[in-house]
Amino acid sequence: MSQEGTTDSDIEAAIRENHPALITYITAGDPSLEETKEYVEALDRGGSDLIELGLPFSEPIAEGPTIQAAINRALDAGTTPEGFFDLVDDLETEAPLLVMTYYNMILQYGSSEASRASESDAEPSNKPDVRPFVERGAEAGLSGIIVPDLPAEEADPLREACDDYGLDLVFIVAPTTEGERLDRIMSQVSGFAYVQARLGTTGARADVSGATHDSLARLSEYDVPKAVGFGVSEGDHAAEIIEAGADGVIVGSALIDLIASSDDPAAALEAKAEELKRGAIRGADDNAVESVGETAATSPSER
Amino acid sequence: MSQEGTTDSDIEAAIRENHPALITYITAGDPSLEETKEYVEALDRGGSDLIELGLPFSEPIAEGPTIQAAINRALDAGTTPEGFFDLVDDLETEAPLLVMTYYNMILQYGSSEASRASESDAEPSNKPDVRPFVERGAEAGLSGIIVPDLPAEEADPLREACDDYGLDLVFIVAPTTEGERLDRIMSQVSGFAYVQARLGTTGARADVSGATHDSLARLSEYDVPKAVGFGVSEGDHAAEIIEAGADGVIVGSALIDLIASSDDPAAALEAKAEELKRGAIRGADDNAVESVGETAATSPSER
Amino acid sequence: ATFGDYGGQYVPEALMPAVQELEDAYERYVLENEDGFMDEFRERMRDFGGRPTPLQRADRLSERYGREIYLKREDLVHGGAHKLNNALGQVLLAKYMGKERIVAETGAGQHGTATAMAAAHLDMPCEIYMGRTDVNRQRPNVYRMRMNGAEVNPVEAGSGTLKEAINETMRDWATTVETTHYVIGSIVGPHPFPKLVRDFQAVIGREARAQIQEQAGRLPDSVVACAGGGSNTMGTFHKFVPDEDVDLIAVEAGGSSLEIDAENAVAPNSATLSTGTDGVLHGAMTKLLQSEEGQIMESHSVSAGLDYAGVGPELSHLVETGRVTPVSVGDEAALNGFHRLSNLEGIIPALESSHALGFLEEAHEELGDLVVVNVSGRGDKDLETVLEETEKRDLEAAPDVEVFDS
Amino acid sequence: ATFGDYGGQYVPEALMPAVQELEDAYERYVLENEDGFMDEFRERMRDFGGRPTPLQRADRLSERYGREIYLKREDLVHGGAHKLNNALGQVLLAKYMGKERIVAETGAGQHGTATAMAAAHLDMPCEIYMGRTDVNRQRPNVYRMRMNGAEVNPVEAGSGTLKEAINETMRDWATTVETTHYVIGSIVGPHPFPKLVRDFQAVIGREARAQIQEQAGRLPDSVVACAGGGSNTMGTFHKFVPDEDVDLIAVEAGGSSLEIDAENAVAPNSATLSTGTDGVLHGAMTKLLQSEEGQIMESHSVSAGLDYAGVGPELSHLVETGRVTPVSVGDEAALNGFHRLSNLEGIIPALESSHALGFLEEAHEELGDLVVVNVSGRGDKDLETVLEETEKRDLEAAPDVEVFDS
Repeated sequence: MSQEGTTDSDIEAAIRENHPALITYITAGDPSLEETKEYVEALDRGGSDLIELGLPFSEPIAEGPTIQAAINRALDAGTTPEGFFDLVDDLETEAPLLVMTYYNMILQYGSSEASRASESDAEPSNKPDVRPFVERGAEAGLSGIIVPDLPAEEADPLREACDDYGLDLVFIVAPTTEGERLDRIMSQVSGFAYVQARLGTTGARADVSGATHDSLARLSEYDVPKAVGFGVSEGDHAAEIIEAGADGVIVGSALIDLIASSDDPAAALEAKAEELKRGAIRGADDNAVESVGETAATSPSER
Repeated sequence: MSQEGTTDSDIEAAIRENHPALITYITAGDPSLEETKEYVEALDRGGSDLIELGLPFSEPIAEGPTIQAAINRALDAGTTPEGFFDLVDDLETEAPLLVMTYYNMILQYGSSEASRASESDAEPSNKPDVRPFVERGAEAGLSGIIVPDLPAEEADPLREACDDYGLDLVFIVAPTTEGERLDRIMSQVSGFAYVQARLGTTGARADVSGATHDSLARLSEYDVPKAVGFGVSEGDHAAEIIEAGADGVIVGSALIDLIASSDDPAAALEAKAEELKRGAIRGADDNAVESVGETAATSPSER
Repeated sequence: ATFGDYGGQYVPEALMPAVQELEDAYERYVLENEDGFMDEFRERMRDFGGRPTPLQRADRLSERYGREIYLKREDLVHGGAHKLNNALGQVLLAKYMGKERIVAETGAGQHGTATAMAAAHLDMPCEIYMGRTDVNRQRPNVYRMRMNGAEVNPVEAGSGTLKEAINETMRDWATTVETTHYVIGSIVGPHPFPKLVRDFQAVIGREARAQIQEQAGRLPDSVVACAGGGSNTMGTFHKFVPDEDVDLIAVEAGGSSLEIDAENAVAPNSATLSTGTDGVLHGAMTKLLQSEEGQIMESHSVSAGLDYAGVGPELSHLVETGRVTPVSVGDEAALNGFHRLSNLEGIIPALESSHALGFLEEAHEELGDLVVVNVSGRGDKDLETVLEETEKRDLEAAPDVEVFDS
Repeated sequence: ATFGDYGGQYVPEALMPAVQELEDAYERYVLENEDGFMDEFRERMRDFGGRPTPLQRADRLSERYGREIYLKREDLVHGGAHKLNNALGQVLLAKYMGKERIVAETGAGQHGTATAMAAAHLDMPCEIYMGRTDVNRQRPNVYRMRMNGAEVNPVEAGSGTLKEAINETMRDWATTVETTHYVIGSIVGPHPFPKLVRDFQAVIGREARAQIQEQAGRLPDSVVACAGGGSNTMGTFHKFVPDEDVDLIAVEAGGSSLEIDAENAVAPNSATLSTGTDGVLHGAMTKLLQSEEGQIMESHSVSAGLDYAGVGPELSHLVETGRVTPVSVGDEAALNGFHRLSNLEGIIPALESSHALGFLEEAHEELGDLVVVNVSGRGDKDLETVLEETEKRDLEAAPDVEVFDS
């Protein structure tokens, strides 16, 4: 549910209108910003309903080995925030774009210009500020921001800036998020709730965790779009997750793996997006069938 | 002066009768007991008035590197106390023989036989005893014993045994021996006082230390034969020492060096003994001349 | 935030409940001594840890510098450094909290060995994350941890040093948070870690403050401690902060230069308080060595224990407010400090502590008449490094060590 | 002699005046506290040395052995072992006596490093004799001595180990006796050294006796300490000797076997009290590992600090009179003891001390309900040896240490 009961944001609309939604993630600059442009377009063609672009940070504490490696490749390739925004400027995708990055990247953006600008002042402020980043993101056409190391408790400055520039600030809901904190976070979510499928870090897994089902059950009472990430790698996972009540699935590491290993990453990404979207739709259909009754639903394992 | 005003011991007689005396030392068993026999006979021929034979001990704390090495060679060659005594049994030298060894060697000799013998007793004594060593030494024809790690304060048991078997127990007088202790030691000396020429360990030196002159001056009041060792290596040293008032010189490391380095050690030892004896005599003559008046004495440096 | 503009809880959502649970435990057990927690902690630090440590007048340094120099001897704590004060406190706290497992990061291995010792002592399973580079260059510390029964997990990512080890420990914790406590090694990380670690380390200054009053009859004019993450620093300073006439001086690692290599995002120093800018790393807003874009730099110091691109948020705050004076001395001055204390006082200090001693030599004239210096740890662990680094230089205070067969 | 049949002053004549001068100084300064000598000694041991050391209840060993086990933590003394108690005492005494220079022998380097530290602390020139073999295999200790400003003189004679180092130090002393004090490293040597060293080390037992009474409410049933030369042993036992109900157990190094290789004059152990015979070595009548002819044997132990063919004459006397019980445990039991304490209690003990711990495992059922064990030193110095020796064996208590890149 969007803030203040106003109309849906781009992101919320994309999820509701394309339900069940496929949200794809890749790291900008892996292996170069030019290639990232191709890959994003491929993911868009493949049926992504939202695309998360990672802005690489040197200390990605929430990521597993796959995305860590992607981030290192991107940094080695010289990816900077300015280059990232230039890429976003260039992109014309059907799917709305979000940036996923760590809080320090947001804080530092433009701070050296700011402090340089303030050198003329008597009291130059060297305090970092989140607004230049949000402003530039909005200008480039981003629809939202996800910050894995920014819990709701510390998010006021960024949320205010996002509100001012019309960007959604997506919060993560973990298996350990419960009770009052869950209420508070769900009341502050904009765009969608990023449901962390399991404890730990990002990375492709071979199965869907029991924690996912528990979380979705716990979240069912909140009328907020819920997308599940952390470990989703196959169409069958997507089906199972959607069937369990999610509004969307988020896939990242599985796509990074394709970039790193494919001869034609763009084609592979497009095909993978299609597989995942089909899986999601199958899950939604099963869900619909099941809600009618236990009939001849195709279980993922029979596919 | 011998004990109790009785007649002179072999050793004291040898010094007084052959004044100035040459006392030579080699380590028994370096490099073999057979060769030691030859070398002792050579030293005897060369004019030694007393011969010290070292019975090797593994921890020769009073020795410098030269005699340490000789001891190691002797031990490596398997030299044992029994072998040592067998050698002494065989030797027929004009010069009386002394054994120089460390106290533990004296303590242990025969102690295992003793304890074996006492096994029949109700209370077997496993305390070491000095008497078997002294008894065997006397039987083999030794005239005296020198023990570098046995100060007068600890010497009662050995002195009693030596008295009983008619052996002299030679004490060392060091540059640090003064006052009451010096009196006490000089009153207990039998055979001669071994005057340590300088602080430190045995070993050939290039000069005669000032400490030698000081010690001889300090000792002049005692009517006991005085022989100077530690560092004496040349005829000129011998001359200087005798001239300074000693009754004899003791030479060891310089002889060990010859054994280790000569093609014909026996000949070299004999020649060296002759050189040293000549030096000693020259010193005695100078002394006699000087005591008459400062006439045309040949100073060692003009030789 | 927790300390003026600094501190906070910038952690992944999954960790927030654990961080809040820790906040609660901190308040109950540490601040309120519930169940006698602090009593048990202090008793174990006495019997197992060897506290109190002495405050020793350094006779020859006092003479050399023309003022009274006292050394707080944290090198005598079990394990060889102040690190155990914190490690034992946290492992014990984890036990009181009902946790079943301990994880910790380590750089050079000092915090890892202290944590492994504490975990063995308290019978807690323990895993230590350590960068691959550090594992391979700090073998004795790896062995010590293994002998204390800890698992040691080499971290292959990045440059394989402390920063990566912290990242990886956070990842482990994010996975196992329900049963596991993360024993962080300095006054860094999200609230309440900086306060928790400070309170465990504050015993240094509490003892030193009482000891100097007993031995010298008054409070010191200056208190000097080295600063990397800053746990020995805040531990030494904390009880002196209200004593406004006592100068508090944090000596950072100047490395080979204070100039930054912007192109390669490398700082040839670890002088975060002196040269850093504000940002968020490892859970807290603090001063950082970072590029203009916000990437964390590789820091450098001859002392592995100071080699960190961040610093405790409380120190950032105290520097910002002027209560703590940040200074820095370079590798060479630290090496000379190492040799000087070894040679003049018979105490081989850690290379970390040697920075404080290097500062004494350079700037004693700026200090008051009565100075307390924290010797945060012993230097046996640094012998190889010191030999290597000494060989490269012509150090005035270094002895010749060549007595070996070639 | 000094102790029943044992002790005495079997030294070269040149040393007798120095030995008697030392006797006089011992009586005046140590026994009568002339010029406040003992006060200064105790104060420096507190501030520089870190005394008192704790007596710690070992929770998991107590559980394992079904009796109360307390550890006297001499591993926490500055330098890492009890050795400083003696070294600082003697260097300070030399200063009071007006000596200008210190010499000392060292085997593995523990006494040498302690003496070098004490000499640096008290500003006394210091030379350490160390066998060539030991110099080459104990490099870190050589570096520590050099860093403390001591000269290290390698001794090339013989097998290049402790025995030769003592011989050579005695030779130096015999040369320089007028200005030099020989800081002997254990309760060996001519009178008054065994008493002097014992009295400096007796602080161990004095503290432990008071601590156990405070902590456990009574005297212990058994006191256990390892014995090489015996300084930590007598230091621990001395104050308990009059307590006739307290069993005193000296644990010697059983090495690989108690059988002697008579042919090669090698004892594959250092169990002098258990298997030695009476003789004179290094200035005193005592028990020795020697051949029937009286040649001193090469001893052996995995612990370099116990590897000595002699033992303090006072211990020989106390064993002879039945007051002290000599036992021995072999290399393997000691290694297991090392690993067990590291793993269960978070204390890495010296290999010397590990013998006492190995004995606990083997024979705890023969001990009383309340046991004090002296942990004479820390084991960091032994890591390399332990790794090497552990690799050769299949030890039940050893961890796997393989976490390195191959």
